[in-house]
Amino acid sequence: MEHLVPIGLNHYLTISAFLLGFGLFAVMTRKNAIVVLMGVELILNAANINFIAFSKYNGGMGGIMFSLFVIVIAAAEAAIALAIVINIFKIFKSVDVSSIDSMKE
Amino acid sequence: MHSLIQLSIVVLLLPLLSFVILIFFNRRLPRRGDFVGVGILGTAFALSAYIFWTVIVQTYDPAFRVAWDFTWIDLGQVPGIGPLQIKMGIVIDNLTAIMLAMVTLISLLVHLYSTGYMAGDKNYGRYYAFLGIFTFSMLGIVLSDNLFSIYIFWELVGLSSYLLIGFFFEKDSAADAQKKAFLANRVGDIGMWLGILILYSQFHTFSFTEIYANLAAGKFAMSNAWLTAAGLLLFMGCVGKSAQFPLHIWLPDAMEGPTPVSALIHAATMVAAGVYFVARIFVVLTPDALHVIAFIGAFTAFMAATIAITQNDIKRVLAYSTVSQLGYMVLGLGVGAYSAALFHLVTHAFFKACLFLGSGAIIHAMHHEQDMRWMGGLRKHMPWTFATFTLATLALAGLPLTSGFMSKDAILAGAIGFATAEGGGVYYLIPVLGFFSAMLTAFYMGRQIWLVFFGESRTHLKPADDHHSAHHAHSTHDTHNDDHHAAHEVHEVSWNMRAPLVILAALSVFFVYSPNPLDGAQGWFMKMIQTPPTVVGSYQSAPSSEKLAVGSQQSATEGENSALSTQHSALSEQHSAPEAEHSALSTQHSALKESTQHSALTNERQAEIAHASHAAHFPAIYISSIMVILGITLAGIVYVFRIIDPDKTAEAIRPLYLFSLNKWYWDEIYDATFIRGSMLISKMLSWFDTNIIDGIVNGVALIVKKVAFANNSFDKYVVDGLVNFTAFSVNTTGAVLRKLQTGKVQTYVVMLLAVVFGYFVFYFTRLIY
Amino acid sequence: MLSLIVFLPIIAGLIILAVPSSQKQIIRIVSLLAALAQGVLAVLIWRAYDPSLPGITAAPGGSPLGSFQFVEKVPWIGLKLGAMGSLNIEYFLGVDGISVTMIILTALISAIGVLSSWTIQKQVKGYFILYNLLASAMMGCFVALDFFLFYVFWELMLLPMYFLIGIWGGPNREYAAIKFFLYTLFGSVFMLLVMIGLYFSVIDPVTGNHTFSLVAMANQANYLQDAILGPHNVMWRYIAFAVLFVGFAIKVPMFPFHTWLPDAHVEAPTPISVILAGVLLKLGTYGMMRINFPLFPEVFHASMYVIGIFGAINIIYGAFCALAQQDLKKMVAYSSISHMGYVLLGLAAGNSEGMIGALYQMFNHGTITAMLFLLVGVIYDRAHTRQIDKFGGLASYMPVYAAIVTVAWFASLGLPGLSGFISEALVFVGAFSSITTRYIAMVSVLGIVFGAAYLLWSLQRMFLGKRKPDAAYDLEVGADGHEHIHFHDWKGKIDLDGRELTMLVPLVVITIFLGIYPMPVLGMITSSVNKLVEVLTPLAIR
Amino acid sequence: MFELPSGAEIQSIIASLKLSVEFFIPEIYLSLLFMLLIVVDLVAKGKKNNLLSITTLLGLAGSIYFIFRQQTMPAGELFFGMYVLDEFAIFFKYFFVLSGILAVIITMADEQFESEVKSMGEYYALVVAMVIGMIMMASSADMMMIFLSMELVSFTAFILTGYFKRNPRSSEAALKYLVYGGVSSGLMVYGFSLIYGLTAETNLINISSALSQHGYDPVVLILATLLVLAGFGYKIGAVPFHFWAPDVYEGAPTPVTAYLSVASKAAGFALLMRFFYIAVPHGGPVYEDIIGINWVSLLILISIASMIYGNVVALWQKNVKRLLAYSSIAHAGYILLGIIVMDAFGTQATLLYLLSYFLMNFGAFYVVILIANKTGSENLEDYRGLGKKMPLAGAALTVFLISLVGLPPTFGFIGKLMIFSALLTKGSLYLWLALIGIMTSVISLYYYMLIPLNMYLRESPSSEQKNMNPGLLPNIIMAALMFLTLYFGLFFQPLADFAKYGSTLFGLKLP
Repeated sequence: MEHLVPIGLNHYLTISAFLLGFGLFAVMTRKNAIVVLMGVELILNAANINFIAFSKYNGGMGGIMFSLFVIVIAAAEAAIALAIVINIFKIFKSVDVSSIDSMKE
Repeated sequence: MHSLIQLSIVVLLLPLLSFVILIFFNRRLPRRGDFVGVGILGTAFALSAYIFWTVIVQTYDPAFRVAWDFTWIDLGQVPGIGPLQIKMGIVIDNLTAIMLAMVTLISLLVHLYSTGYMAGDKNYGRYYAFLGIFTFSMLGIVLSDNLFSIYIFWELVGLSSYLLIGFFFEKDSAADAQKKAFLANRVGDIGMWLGILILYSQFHTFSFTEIYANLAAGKFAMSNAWLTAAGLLLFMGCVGKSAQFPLHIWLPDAMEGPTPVSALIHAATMVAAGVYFVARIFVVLTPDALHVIAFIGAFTAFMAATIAITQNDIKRVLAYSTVSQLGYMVLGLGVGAYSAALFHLVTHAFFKACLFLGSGAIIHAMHHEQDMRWMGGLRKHMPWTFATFTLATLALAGLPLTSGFMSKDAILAGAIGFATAEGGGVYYLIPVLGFFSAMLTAFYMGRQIWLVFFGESRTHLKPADDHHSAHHAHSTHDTHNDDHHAAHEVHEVSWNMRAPLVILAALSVFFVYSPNPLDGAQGWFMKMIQTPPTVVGSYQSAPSSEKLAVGSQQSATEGENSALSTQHSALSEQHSAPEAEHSALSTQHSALKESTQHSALTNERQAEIAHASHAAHFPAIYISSIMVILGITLAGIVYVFRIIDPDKTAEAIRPLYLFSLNKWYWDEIYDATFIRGSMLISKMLSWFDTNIIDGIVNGVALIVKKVAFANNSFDKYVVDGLVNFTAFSVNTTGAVLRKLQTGKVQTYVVMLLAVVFGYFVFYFTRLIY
Repeated sequence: MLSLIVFLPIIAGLIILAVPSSQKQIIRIVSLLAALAQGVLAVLIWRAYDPSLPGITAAPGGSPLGSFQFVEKVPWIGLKLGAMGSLNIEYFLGVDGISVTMIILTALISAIGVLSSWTIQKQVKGYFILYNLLASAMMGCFVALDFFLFYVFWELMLLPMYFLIGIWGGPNREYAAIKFFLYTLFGSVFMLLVMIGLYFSVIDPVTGNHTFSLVAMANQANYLQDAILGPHNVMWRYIAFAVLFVGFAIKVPMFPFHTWLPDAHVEAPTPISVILAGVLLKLGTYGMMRINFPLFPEVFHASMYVIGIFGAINIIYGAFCALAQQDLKKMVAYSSISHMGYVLLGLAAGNSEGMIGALYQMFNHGTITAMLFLLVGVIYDRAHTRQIDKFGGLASYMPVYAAIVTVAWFASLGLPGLSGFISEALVFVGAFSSITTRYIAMVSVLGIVFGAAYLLWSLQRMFLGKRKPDAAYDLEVGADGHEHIHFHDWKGKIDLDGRELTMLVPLVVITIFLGIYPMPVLGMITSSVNKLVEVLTPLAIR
Repeated sequence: MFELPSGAEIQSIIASLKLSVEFFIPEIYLSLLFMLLIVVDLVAKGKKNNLLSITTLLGLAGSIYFIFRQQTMPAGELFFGMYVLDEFAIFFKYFFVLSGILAVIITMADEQFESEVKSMGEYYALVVAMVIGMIMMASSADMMMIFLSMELVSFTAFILTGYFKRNPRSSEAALKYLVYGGVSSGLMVYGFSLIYGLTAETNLINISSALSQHGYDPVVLILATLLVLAGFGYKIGAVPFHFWAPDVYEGAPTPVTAYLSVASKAAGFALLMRFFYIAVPHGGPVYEDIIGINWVSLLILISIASMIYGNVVALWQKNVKRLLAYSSIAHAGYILLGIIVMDAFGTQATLLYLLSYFLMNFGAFYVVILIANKTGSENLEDYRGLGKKMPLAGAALTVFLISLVGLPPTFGFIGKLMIFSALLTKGSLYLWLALIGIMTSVISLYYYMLIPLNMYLRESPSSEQKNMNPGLLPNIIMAALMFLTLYFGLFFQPLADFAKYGSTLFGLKLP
């Protein structure tokens, strides 16, 4: 197995960068509110990966702690978000984010 | 304070009192209070007569002069100048005394005359009030000892003339005339005002004596051109008031006023004030200025005479003759015939007042018929008027044994002398014009006499509608003679209108002024009024004499520092303590005498002119007499014996005839240039104001209105000038920016990222490079 | 004393606040009483004022208050600002020759304004509250000696004016009101920056702190050498001067910032026009004399020529525009643009004659223009039109009115014997005596002629001649056989009634008296203006 | 891989926790209040009586006492540098509690709630929660705390915005707020992670020292800081992070709008100052310019953009709430001007401006609510002729708007005066900024005056004479707010001193 490159910090960072990109992409392009919110979750998780990776390579527990809190927050956010989206669906009979633009300019 | 001063102050204030009383209470007083006016003027005349007596008859001294002044405005300790005051004051010398008596006398006579002429007018009381304020302001001019107060009273006579010309303000012609008169005078006044400013800016004083003393001492810092300019600008005031070319246009129209007013203001006194003022400032006039003045006077005399020939309105003829005679006076001053000019001023005042009042009597008798073509044969009906009118006419024409003869000849002699002294050439134009105008004067006055008094009455010849309209015209403002409209018989006027005529006619005879009917110079007047030594000798403008002048000036200044200092201390002390005035006056005189030493040049010139004019005395007499007789006979030939038919002649020389009849088209020219011009400019500017300034870009305002679809309608208003432009740009930027707010949350996110990324790239590049 | 005269109207306003809005008469009387009390105080100040003390600035050795009178100086705000030392604001009132005349003028005009507001029927309560607020603010501007305080009063004027024009104005009032507001605010906000800059550049010689005191600012010795507006910082000083000047020039109003004035006047109700022309315009030139020039003397000296040219433009441009107007009120508005030009010219002269003339012209223009606008209001009340061509021959039917109009008109065209003449004459004397503005003065003299032209022309068209066929009134032959005039839906007296006379006669008397004997006013201002001129003249020339 | 802490360490940890708790009383108190409110709600069965609101008021008022006791305590860090107690924090604690109280008051005045929702249930609890969150935002010294507190505020804000469940605008606002907030906070966290990667620290001060001691990769730091700024910018609603603001402000219940536009904006500024003064300093005598980037230029850009954009776009608004939303964006720009100065005076000016903004903005929204109660509309046209019908409201609103413009003698003028003074103390360096501020405030005059213009200069189309009197209590409150706005406009000494007191962070005085 010596030909395998050991996984280093940069790999983690690359992955998190990709996650961030995917997240933003989802937020920007998806019509479905649920998917948009998933995109947000992806962004948070990208941050999590960073934290954990950094705390592994730079030492210190701070990163891990941070990531735990981020996970919790993400959960809470998801809850609130779903409540709101459901309410939206009740009123607009759709969860198409791009169609909800009664207030503008 | 000298007793004469006190008296003169009383004289000055009495007419003002009459004005105040009459303007407020005339409706409460019996007869609208005309007796108040007459009584007060009587008193004023009595007092000024006394002043005249003391000054002229008792102290028979050409250099007589008393002055008094007080601080009117105190400007405190002015940085760079020190204590600075504006003083008001009174000066009495021979000229003042004579003018005082003349003005009050004529004013009194006019007051008296008006009791008959204006009786029953609905604004009778106001009329007397206006006469009062006029007399007040006129006396103010006469008594002033400084330029500032003269300017003040100058404007005030302008006002009173405005009020009196427009006395029948319901007539549009009168309203136009009064406006025209005031504006024309204003134009002259700003010139005069600038002249005053030039002198003030040098010496920070308005007082004649101080200015002259400083000038004599060569303290005038600006270039000599400025001094000439100052003289000419001051003369502009005279051009306006005395109706000299080019501002003569207002005087004929001023005849819209009541005839007695024309006699008082527009013949005898106010218009003469211009000449009086030039006499007062005579000593600051440089030779160049004097030349200009002489030419203007000569031209005015000639032009007005030519116009007078063809006028049909009896008052207009007299008006133009007034302009012409004023031209004579100005000419006289210009050529340096100082005393002659003033002499003519006085004599002219009397006989011209007589003429106007006479014409007033005629008009009154003819029920406000003013057109000479429809008169004639009045000799039989109104003998008194005829006699006095004729006498005055002779004086105006300048026949021997009359006052006008002496004064006019003195002027003409001066003109000849001037021409010779200046070395002939173009300068001979002045006497020539003078003599020619003398002939024209004789001609048009003869014409007037013949047309009005001789022959048969031509009332019936008048076209009916014209006739009627005439009646209508005055029936609007003179309700008083509606009763005897029907009766058309002409009768002599009542005593209160006759007496003034007689008195004035009597004052047009030679012996009042001089024992010798052929030479006014032997009379008391020309002895009392003598040419003052100029103070601008050291400011010769002729380059040849420049160095010499400067040299003399320097020597003078070096030599006389002590004298000047004493003089100044004297001056200041005089201002601080009026009672010390006599010493101060003496010092001032000494100052003037000193000035004569180093302004020898110009005084030599004056002497030369005087000598030459003395030599030219008898030639002048002969020529003018011939001219006058020529004129009268010509008039006789044309209008009595009908050897030449005037109408045919007019046809023969139609262009000339029209040119004269239409007053050389001056009104038309001015109307086309100045009046229309300024109206045009004002229209343009106000358009500019509303459309350009007030909305720097009109198009912008338009666009904004278009852009402001979402805005409420009031938005388009907030569009104005600079604000306008801002509003526009702001609005449009707003219109663009608000589009960013699409309402779609995802675009928000996109923009957020775009911004972050863009800024990142920006810094990234900055870091790399 | 000064605080009282400043805050009396506001107190009156608070009282009115308590009065139920149905009690119109009480409201009017309350504000009238306040105005009269203000007048009494003004007279007391005038009597007690010592004309020998110059004021303007503090003498180097002398008291920090300078020779100001009725001084009230109370520390107001004192903040610690970390490294920046402290922010000290004082409640600092005082009077010198420049302000005392303006105080009298303000009291007079606001009293007359109240009288002239008597006919206002719409929302009387609100009207008088705003009116009193305005009166207080104006008075405050004239007595404030602390820049901050001055600025507060200055801005305080805008809002009441906005509403007074906007609510009680003519048909086009919204436009005029917001135009006035934006223009003047635009001018004053930049003043704020200059004010702050000055604060950080000036040191109070006594306390050693920064200060807003205009007295300290007027003394160049108190400036920090290289502060933002210190003497070394020439460029910024020029910019600051320009900014201040524009701010004040908009109030004056100076060409080309004048376009708000005609609109504001045409739309505003008569009393507000009176206040606007009588007092507010003076604030601009007062600000120049109090703040703009003495704080930047060298810049002023460098820019006299420009100011003079603008003055000349105002004079002639205003006169020409007035000549073209059909609306009488607009004509008067342009005439006041023209007359304020004289003030600018006199200030530009930079010498005592000119400045005294300018200040005196401010006073006279206040009284005369107030008269003009009142007279315009009189005829507008009756005929509901101001078109000059809609009249004619009025002199026959309204003799008293015509007489007073004649006096006012001639006063406005500067006839000797009436106050306007002396001030204009002094202005010209000064402007001509100073080499800088000599030629400008020679041009400006034309203004005299055109001034006479438009005034006499309007006089003729409205009052002389006979009734025009399309006139705004009818003629009917009365019982006594004379013709009488009859305005549509006007029940009141045809000629001036008592109230109008009580407003006009005092002004006429003042105009005539001050035209004959100006010293009562001039005596108070000369020493101050001479001091000001001394301050303005650079040491090199001094 | 990490060895567990020994017993002794745990002992010491517990001891220091105990110690810290003493400095944590207000937060604890408010948390208890939060729970209490939920309980009360359960007890009251969501009946529409004022029990809840009164309780909230009293509770919040009570918290002031505890905050006041903290003023005497020494400034210092709690919970291992997670949390900090300093004058700056105390200032904002007062600020947020007071804004919470005002929010409750104007909620009580708003009649729209009665029509929109059955029960006020958790509303007040959420308000209190938001107060807690903002207080913690203002006093957190660690990126983790920052994130947590910010999310706490955001979530409560989401819910409050969407509180009118059946109202589409409200819900839409909630959704937009949610998505936008989620993304930007996510980006912020990502930025935090990068900073953590650079420094291996989460505490701001340690970050600062770490950055200055061992170097760093500027590119990464720039990216990180930009991402963080996205989070903060979203809170303060400054251009270009403002896009959520207009929609949310328009859609949310008016009291919530007022609350967000004042309180959460202020919280954002508190964070901004902490982060940019301490973590990534820009320079100045104490904090050397440790990185080659001038953060101030970044902030300057944002503030100019906010001033211009907010004021210019506000010109076009027909809806008063939306108009005020844009004006609040503009005001974010003005406040940033104060932060840019980055010295004691600048901070003091910023805090003072926040105070003035607090007063006048709440006042304005309060009047808007009262008018909406009567007219049922927030459109400009419907304000026509109101000046006569509701004199006091008209006068008060005019005063608040004038104060927002920044004209004397109002508090808003003092705020602007201080800000501009602070700018000018830097000589002519920031003069042009001040100029832009002045210009934009002239522009703002126009749209602010649109409201009095409609109220006074225009006649109302409908002449029906229904009673427009908002009632005694609201009138009193309105009058009080108006009076304060004017009073502090003339006598701002105490507040300015208070702002001065609050301008010290971490106990170390700014130059």
